[in-house]
Amino acid sequence: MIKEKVMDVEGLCVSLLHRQREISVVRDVSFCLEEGKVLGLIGESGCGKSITCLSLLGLLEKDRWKVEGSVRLKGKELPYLNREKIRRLRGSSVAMVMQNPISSFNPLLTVGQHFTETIRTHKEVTRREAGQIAVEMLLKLNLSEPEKVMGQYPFQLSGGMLQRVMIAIALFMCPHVLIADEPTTSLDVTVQYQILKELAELRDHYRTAMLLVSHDLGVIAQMADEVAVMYGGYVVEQAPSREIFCNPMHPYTRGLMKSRPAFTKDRLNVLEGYPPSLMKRSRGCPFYERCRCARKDCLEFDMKETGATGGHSVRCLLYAGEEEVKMDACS
Amino acid sequence: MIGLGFDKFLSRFVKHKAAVLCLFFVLAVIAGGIFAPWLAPNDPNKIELKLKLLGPGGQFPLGTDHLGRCILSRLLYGTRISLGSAFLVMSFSLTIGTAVGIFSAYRGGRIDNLLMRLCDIFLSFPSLVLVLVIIGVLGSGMVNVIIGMILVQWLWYVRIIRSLVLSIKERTFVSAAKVAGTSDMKIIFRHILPNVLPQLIVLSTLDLGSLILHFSGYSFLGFGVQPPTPEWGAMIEEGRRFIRSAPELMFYPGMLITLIVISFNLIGDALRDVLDESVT
Amino acid sequence: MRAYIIKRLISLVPVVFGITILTFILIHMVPVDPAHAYMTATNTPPTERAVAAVRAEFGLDRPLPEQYFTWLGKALRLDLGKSYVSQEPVLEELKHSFPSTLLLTLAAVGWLILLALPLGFLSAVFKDSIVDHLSRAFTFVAASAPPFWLGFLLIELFALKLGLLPVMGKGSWQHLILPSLTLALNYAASYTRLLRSGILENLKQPFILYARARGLKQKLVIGKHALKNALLPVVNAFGMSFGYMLAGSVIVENIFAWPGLGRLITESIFNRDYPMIQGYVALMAVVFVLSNLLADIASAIIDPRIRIGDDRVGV
Amino acid sequence: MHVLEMRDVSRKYSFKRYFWQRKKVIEAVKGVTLSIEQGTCLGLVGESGCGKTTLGKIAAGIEKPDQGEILLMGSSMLSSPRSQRLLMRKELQMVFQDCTGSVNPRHTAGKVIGEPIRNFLKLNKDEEEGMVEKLLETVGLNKEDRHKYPGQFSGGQLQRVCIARALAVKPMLIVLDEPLSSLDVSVQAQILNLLADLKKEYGLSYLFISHDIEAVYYLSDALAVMYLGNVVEYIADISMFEALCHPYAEKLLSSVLPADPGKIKNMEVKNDENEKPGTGPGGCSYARRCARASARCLDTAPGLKEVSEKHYVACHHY
Repeated sequence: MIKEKVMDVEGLCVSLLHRQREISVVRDVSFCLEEGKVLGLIGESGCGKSITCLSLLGLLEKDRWKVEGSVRLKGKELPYLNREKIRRLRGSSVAMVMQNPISSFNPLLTVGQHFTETIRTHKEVTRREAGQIAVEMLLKLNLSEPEKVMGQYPFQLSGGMLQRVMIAIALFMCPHVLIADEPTTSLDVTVQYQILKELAELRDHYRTAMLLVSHDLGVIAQMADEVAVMYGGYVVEQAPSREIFCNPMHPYTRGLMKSRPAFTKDRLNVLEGYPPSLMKRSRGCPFYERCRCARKDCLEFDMKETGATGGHSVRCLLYAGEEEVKMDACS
Repeated sequence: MIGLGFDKFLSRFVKHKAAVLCLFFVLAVIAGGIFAPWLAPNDPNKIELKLKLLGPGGQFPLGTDHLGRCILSRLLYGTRISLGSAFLVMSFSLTIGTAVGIFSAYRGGRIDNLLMRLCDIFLSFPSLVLVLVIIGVLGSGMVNVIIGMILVQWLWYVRIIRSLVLSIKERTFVSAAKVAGTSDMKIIFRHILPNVLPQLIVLSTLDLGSLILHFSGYSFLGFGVQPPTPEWGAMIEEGRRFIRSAPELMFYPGMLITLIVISFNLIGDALRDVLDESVT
Repeated sequence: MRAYIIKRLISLVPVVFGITILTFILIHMVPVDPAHAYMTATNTPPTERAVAAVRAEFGLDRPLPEQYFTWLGKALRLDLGKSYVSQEPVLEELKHSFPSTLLLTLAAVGWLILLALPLGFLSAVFKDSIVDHLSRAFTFVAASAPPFWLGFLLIELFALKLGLLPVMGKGSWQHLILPSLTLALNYAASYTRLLRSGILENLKQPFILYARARGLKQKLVIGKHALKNALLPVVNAFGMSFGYMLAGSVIVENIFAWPGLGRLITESIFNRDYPMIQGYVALMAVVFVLSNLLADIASAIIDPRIRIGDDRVGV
Repeated sequence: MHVLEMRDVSRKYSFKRYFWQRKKVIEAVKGVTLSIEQGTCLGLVGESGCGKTTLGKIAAGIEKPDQGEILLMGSSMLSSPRSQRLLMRKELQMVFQDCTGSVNPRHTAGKVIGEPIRNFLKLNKDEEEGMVEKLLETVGLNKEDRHKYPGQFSGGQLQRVCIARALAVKPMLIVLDEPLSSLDVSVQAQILNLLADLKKEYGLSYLFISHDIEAVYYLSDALAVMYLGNVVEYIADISMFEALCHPYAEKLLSSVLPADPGKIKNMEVKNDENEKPGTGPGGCSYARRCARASARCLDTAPGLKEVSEKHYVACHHY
């Protein structure tokens, strides 16, 4: 049976209004999140992945950001212009888990207060009932003594513990979509695996669609069913997880896969140059300076999708032409 | 040394229109004070009872006070004392405070602790009372007020500079300099001072405003300047009895103080924005 | 919490002693001999014999530390000696005029809360709107104008021109309005700025973004999360400002002829009335230390990290 | 010949945020003995709070240990006379974690790199300039970058400036304290390659501190695993990597997620949290999280024992 499309993003463009200049940060991004499936979003700093998450939740202030394109949740267009309507959806239909749990909690309030105030915003319940809901939810994250944790302040808990509370807060309303912006980056390696495991189990249980953002290929390989690679604001390549890891097409994806020292001693095949900064947006393909098989007309390339064979789409001139693609030229 | 060319500093400062306006105003007042003997139409202390409480115009551009003295000339000469004393107090306290603050913060240990206890005692105590006590002990008069204010103010600078230095001392490039073999003294002058200076400039500009207010407060109470020397705070005090008949006697000095202090605050805020940007 | 308060009290005792010792030394550093000051105050002829008699009576001939400890011993038993000028015990004089200064300062605190909290909050919430520009103009003028000059302006406007309020002196509550407003204006300006920049700074923090991501109402995000964090520096600064306001009343009392400590201390300074100065300073030190303690307790209530201390130590 | 030897080094932090709170004592480093061979790289792996950064600072001579001895080329860093200590300072340089913070924002790149040169080598102005330009090129930047301010560099470029500064006086040992963790994946690979080339070219020795095992494996010749202040396992030759047997080292290894959807991990995980540093009881610090913890583990702390040639483990089970 075909998976029902939960969230459908078409042609999302976000630009920063900075000193009368419009700097485009996210450019023509389209993807869809299916129920019970995880879309992994890979990208380095300045590629616009966090801004994409914030724009989906409507958290970008109107006077500093311009957001275009259509985002449909269960077929209905998300009312980004109506502040009150979109606020009510946040936390209930579309939930988010942040990157650094320690700085995402208000140091002056207890963890329990954070949880109950969210519950009472979305549900008409008394304070005591909200407390019970919170404790049940925390038990699902197999936290040993939820009551004790609820009474503690954020600075008394470790990063891993706080991240579990964040997941509980995100999932207690059984949201359609869960957006996780680098959930385990600030945690230790040993804790990372536990958090990902619990996140996967709970997500399965609640059938939520998930957008997982990360710069760590290992995390994406472990969790994602579908993968999208972002660079310079564009989704340069998108394919099912197994497909993209076995035969990456875009030169950037290939370079990224090789630049990870996975227990080898031989010299790394390195991507020269640095990720483009947000402020300097050049014409044509943003990967032009760093790409080994860049050609003159790459600068005029309007970044349309080129080779789209069987769910594996890529935006690169290499695959626009008919002639056979010389793989080794840029590996 | 500040890591920002002077021209870049100017080009950014000009963007703050209000601050530039205030800067010219402050410079004009300072110039008025310095060149008072040439600029002032009359002798500020010459008493002409016949000409008392004249309106503005003619020989007395701003009119005369209750003793027939020209208000404008008194305001110009008053600049020397009011502004001069504020600058004096600020510069003394700044230099002593910076020297002591930097070394005690950088050295740390017992001296630093002792100094902090001293700061706690002095600063947790209203400076106004302490200055009053010092004036009470040494007797009123401008010099004693200045001494009193310096005694209190330098500790305020020590505490501020100490916290600034501590925040920079923790930063990695100070340990990097140690690894690179730089001696403590060189670290202080080459790494810590240039990074402390911008905030220091902002703080001392804002502090000037409050010093002027304090100083005029003391002379209003009659502790600072003894009549007949012209001083803004004292002029307000003298004008208070004629509030009904000649309100402008009080109005001019009060307004001048307010404008000067507003200017210093605006310039301070603008400096803060400009100097912060320089690092990013 | 109790243990915290007791320890905090113990830590403040040395500060009070420090201040009183400091004043004692300052007074005795004076070129003028206290005996002469007494003589001039009570305008008795300063003959050789009379001076010696006075010195003996006040125990001025004994070494300085001993004098301090005798003063301290008596002070602890609330006997602050006699004022040179009025021959009344210093304590009575203080007891007589301290309540009205305290009343004035508390009224000023009332003004402070009435002006600074709403103005600071609104100018932060409606940033760069009319409210913001107006409040910024008000804060600039109020922070920069000399308090005594403002006092006269207020008298001119409200008392003389509109005749709404009495010009000076102490009487019914109307008498209290103008002096307390004058005393509070300067502080209201700086607290408005402090609260405004506090809220704006906190609105940039990640926990505000997370609060919004959880779908909390804007009212809750700013009113509870941002405001509570922004109040911390305000409460801390208030501990110091209360003492400064108490001292600042000297000027305001002078303008409005308000019978408080201010006038008492100015006269005693002119007449070099040392026991009175020493008593005044001791009283101010105690009040100052108490207001600091209250501010610390309030910030400990707001901020659990002060109360409980950082368990998770980042190595 | 050992470049650097650390014998039974330990360091405590007594921490009191407000004077009325109980004094907390954190034992950051507990009795660590390690040595680095000439021209080799010792990898130091561990999670946050295990004391590896503190050990790095002690090795680089920025912090003094409470106990223990540090020998650079055989002579003690702490007790030798001042003049000799200055010479030793030259032989020991460091690259820090947050590259933007470890460079004075108000100095140009040229001045930053030139600082150690001015302190140790007496060169005149243009000799120094020439050297700085050569250094910039060896780390992959161009000569004109000399006049740029740190604000004009990207993260990767700044880290190259820091490496050039560390390299300037040709030290015997460079302590690398998490040089990669604030950089992007592609830039990390470039820096790893650069460090490997410099090691071969100048015969440098490194103390490479990181939480990323794969990067440590790539660059190091020997490996030490740290947990809560002490070294739990040490292998003198990185090729014996598979032989890592300490329970914590195994857990660390198994937590690394391979970039291959084929090898998705499905491990049974006990919900345990890494305790707060310095709170462990007398026994083995890993006892409370260890699946194989026995009574003996809980009361006596195991010392580092030689399990096989060039392989030491601190665990009662071996």
